[in-house]
Amino acid sequence: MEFRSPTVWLWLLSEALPVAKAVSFLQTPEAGGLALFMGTTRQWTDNRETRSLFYEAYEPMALAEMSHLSDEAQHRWPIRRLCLWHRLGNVPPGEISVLVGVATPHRAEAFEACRFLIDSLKCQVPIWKRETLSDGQTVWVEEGIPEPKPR
Amino acid sequence: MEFRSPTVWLWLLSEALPVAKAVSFLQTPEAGGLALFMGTTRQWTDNRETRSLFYEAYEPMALAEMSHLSDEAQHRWPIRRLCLWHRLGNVPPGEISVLVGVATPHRAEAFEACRFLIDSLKCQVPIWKRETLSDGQTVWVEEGIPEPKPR
Amino acid sequence: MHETPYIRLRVLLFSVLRERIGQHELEITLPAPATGDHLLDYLAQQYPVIADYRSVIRLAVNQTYVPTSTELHEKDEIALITPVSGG
Amino acid sequence: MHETPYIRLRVLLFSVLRERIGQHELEITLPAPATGDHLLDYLAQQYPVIADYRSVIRLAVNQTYVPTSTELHEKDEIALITPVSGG
Repeated sequence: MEFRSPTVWLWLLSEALPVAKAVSFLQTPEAGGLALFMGTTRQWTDNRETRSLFYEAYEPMALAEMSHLSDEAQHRWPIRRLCLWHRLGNVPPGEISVLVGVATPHRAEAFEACRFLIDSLKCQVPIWKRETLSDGQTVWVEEGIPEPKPR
Repeated sequence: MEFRSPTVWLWLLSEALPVAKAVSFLQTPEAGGLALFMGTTRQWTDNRETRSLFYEAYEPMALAEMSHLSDEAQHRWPIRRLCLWHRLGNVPPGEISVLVGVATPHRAEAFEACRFLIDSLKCQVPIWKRETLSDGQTVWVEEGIPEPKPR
Repeated sequence: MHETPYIRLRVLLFSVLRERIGQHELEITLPAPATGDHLLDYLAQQYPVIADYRSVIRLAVNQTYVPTSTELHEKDEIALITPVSGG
Repeated sequence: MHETPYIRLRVLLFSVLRERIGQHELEITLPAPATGDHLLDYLAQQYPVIADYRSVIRLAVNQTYVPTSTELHEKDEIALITPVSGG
């Protein structure tokens, strides 16, 4: 699913994120600073090896929440371009699952808006990840929060 | 001028920055967060129009200072990959003059290290920009700081 | 004619709830009027995994987060949102 | 034999200093021993633009920032760094 205007691009897609396209979209003579955050699948967490991550979304609501976050960011900062993309399905180690990009006149606001968007996305947008460990076991990340009950 | 190791890439170059190469370099299964900042030539500052920016460097020292900043960032944060690139010569509106990228295990440290690097670069690295205005006039940015004396 | 005393609700499941319950959608009939809390109480009795997650489930109606005190209607698109983990 | 009482220094200029002075390098002879402050005093007398920028010029010797009290030597690579504006 996708929403695209001349200044905002929200996207849920099931293949590798085309980062160069995001950068082209974000570049504009109206901006002086462009902050980009990408989340990638990390292979090792202490001694635990992740073979891959699988992302599932409640797609229409995820897009709607991404749109709310985009509106709120635009309300708070002078954003000239905004990208909020999330990959769904399997994401192997080293590959990008999420991309947040903003272009603003000055750099401080680009960092702040980018940080706000990724932090809020992680709290608000209905997307879940299932981790496949090196032994083939799968686990939904944050399953059992706040008090895990072994079953 | 360029310095490149398996984990650090410092570069002063006189052409468009190959952003996709930076992203490929920064992607690693050891990292979970990848923060990228790019500075672009902004066309308008209030009512003043910038036709282009020209960057001049004291190249060997600029590379040495970039290397110090890279060392300091690596000392302070668990950085897995680091890119610090600056374009020299003319940079037209909308194009990228500087690129700072870091990959770390978690996102907070990626943002912090990226912000540290661009803020420090702007204070420390001997690179200067000359602005060409819409009427063809040129001015060295921050010329006359702290007290401009008209000549 | 008088109002029907029951409403039928479609409830969407995702992530761990979908996997443990083995369905991505439930059809539930509740006495009317029914709120999100009534629905969650009922589901927690039927499905132990929903009881386990009850305290952290957020309710979405028509793709918007709502308080669990919200009254539900037959055509609403209801979803149970366990703690999200995108990014 | 006794030590020569003068040293010759090469001073690199950039940005506004290079442009206003019209040279990217100066050859300066100073009585030895000479510090960065001696060099800057001398240059500020010769070049009004250096006097203007004197308070904000940082000194680099062999591509490292140093205090202006640093003693200078003939083979040093000396540069005058006006406020930088990269990025």
